[in-house]
Amino acid sequence: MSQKILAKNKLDAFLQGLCRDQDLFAPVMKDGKVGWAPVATADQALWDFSNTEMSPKDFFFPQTECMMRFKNVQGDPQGMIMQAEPALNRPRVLLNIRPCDAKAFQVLDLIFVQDEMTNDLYWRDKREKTTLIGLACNDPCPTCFCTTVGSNPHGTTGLDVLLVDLGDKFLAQALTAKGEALVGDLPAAAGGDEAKAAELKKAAEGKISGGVAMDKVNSREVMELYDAPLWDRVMESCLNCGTCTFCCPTCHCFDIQDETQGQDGRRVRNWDYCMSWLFTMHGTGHNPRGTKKDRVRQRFMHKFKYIPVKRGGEIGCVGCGRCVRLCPVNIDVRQVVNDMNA
Amino acid sequence: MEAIAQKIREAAKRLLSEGKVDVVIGYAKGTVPMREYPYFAYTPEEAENLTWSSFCCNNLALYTIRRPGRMAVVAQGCVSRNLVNLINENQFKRDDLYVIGVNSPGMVDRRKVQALFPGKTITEVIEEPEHLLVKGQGFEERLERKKVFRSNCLTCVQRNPVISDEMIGEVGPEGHGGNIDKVAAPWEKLVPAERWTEMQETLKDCIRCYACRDACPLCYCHVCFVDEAQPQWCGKTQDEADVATFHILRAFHCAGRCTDCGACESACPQGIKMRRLTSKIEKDIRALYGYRPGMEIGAQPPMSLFKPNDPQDFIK
Amino acid sequence: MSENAEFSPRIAAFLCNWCSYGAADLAGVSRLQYPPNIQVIRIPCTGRMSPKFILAAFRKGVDGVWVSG
Amino acid sequence: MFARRRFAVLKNLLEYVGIEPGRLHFSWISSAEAEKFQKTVAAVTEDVKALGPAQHMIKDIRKVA
Repeated sequence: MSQKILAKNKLDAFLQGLCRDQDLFAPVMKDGKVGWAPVATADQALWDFSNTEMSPKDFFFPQTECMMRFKNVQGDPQGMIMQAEPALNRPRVLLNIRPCDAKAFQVLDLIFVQDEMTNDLYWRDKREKTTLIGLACNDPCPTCFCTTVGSNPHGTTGLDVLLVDLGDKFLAQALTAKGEALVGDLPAAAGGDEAKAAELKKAAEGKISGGVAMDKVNSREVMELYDAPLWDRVMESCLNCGTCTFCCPTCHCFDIQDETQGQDGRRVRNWDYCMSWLFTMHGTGHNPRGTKKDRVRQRFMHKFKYIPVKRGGEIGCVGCGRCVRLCPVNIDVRQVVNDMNA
Repeated sequence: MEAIAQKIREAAKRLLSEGKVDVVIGYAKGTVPMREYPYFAYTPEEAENLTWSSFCCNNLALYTIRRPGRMAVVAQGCVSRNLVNLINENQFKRDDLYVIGVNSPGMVDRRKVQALFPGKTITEVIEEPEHLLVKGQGFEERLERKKVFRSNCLTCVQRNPVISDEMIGEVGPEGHGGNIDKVAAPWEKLVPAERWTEMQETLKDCIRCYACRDACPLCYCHVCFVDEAQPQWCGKTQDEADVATFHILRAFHCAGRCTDCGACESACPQGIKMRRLTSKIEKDIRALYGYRPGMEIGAQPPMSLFKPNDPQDFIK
Repeated sequence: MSENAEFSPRIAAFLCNWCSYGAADLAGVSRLQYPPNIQVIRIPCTGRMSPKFILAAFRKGVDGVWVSG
Repeated sequence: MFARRRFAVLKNLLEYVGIEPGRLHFSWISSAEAEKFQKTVAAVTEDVKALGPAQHMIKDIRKVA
């Protein structure tokens, strides 16, 4: 696909083009935190930041999502009427998404859209109608470890366009047909620009200090890791709160509930988290993950063993480092995985 | 700081090698700056990892709950008050607990520090007696510790431990001069509609991860009301009514027990100021019943007590 | 006031079995008239009252809550 | 008696977060005080009526997010 140049003084025109018949979102600074918000001009968006505080997964998998509505009017000959939720009515563009977050969506695609039966139309609808314009990381932070889990600060997986900041301009790489349509009209890049981007990529990779080793995790049997003594120590300080799962771009567990109000009702899907005892509580009163240790182990085993085993080696972690930064008791996923690998 | 940390390590090593306790619960240095974490030392060697700094923000009293065996806990004022609370609530026996007391220097709010360097990454924070040396990618700055204290540390009234079997370092002054009654004051001046808007504004970022509840040493119910399904008191959605129900009831469940240790605010990944709710209750309990939680072993909790002359103007 | 003239509030009344519930009963047998806006929920004692009940009532859309011992 | 303490704190808290003072009422009526009951119902209804319909704490699931 083509390599183009997007000059920094042409950003507004570029963004105007994006907004024309789509909703445009980008990371912005709000109350001292970097979060996602609708933007219309280039100065509203951030172009130099580490990453958003929370992952952008809620664009495709909102924390609270209505799945359908129903009405049960007494004596109504039609009986209960169920109504599907309307699909997304306008396509969307996520601008300046980080490559790690974009890769996370591709991991989640493997889970939400598996085959004819496991085919989450809520997820798919939003995915199909969204274009991802990535912004390569030139300055990864100390908690980033993307390169060690198969991701990259300049990674292109899952993106439609990748922008690389070259100082006075961006190198825009179109990666899909959707991306080509957006940047096709921009001037072509010179050979020097591509070389500079490659240099920046190398420099960014070099800045990733910490990481995880996965070789032994991959070769060990599931039960060997499951029964490893390390979990007794990892779980000790864990609060069993939902912080790590809720900020994680690849955590995707949910709980579906029906809510009623008089004759009206809706089926709603909310984020849930494996750290909660309620998550696995059975109606019988039995809880297969009854102890804190079981629940803490689940999160790491799921990401680094179960998903790779079931999804052809794909790791359920993209190395964004959010859980490392936000965990109230500093359970560092890098340390845990390295202990699993020890 | 380092001198205190060294003494904590020595005390822990001694306790463990003499077999006086099975575990010493303290703080260890985190893998990211400004985030020390609860650490469990079972052997004298492990005690080497213990530390003490301006970022010991978790309340260690939490980890004594339903923990068998004899334990030593590193406790500053608020942690010791929560330990007293737990003893009064019959969660464990005083004899099973060894308190390694420390005067709290006042803990630092990492959000306040980060807010001074918007968009920048802090890589290291070095402790100095009255200052913090903050280093990051391409900058270095010295901050006055008191300017970046957690807000609950500013209004603290009990920096020394209430109970201690061994005091590390000197007994210091009790307060930092702030007044907790002023936390709720700005809201109290508003009319109801504005109060509601303000509260929604405070809670709008809540992601319902329950870190505030789980970090709190008061919240040890086997089943929390938010997890109850029949009836379901509080839905699981992001609807403002659900979020408000959770925060109001959580705060109320801490009435007469909250020691204002600030663990909830420190744990919150979104920086929500839930002390706006709990400080109001703390103030009311003090004004109405003259009670401060966790100050004395054997004290009757105010919510399981009554006096014939309790205020009742609100009752028709 | 005028725009609320037609407004008929719903009020959840939590009444203690031994006190106010008895009073309500007595008011009934004495043929005392009172506004029909209250929906009575009998509780064994005001000690049974929980803040959850009050919030649950508000969540269900009542306009007022009255707890009486 | 225990409830009195609880309600004192709860009423303060709910008013503090923005529930109007006239929405939440407490009273003490013995089973012999039918007249007080009648008067209190009237007073409570009057107060709530004056405030209009409740706006807060209601989860309206019909509303489209």
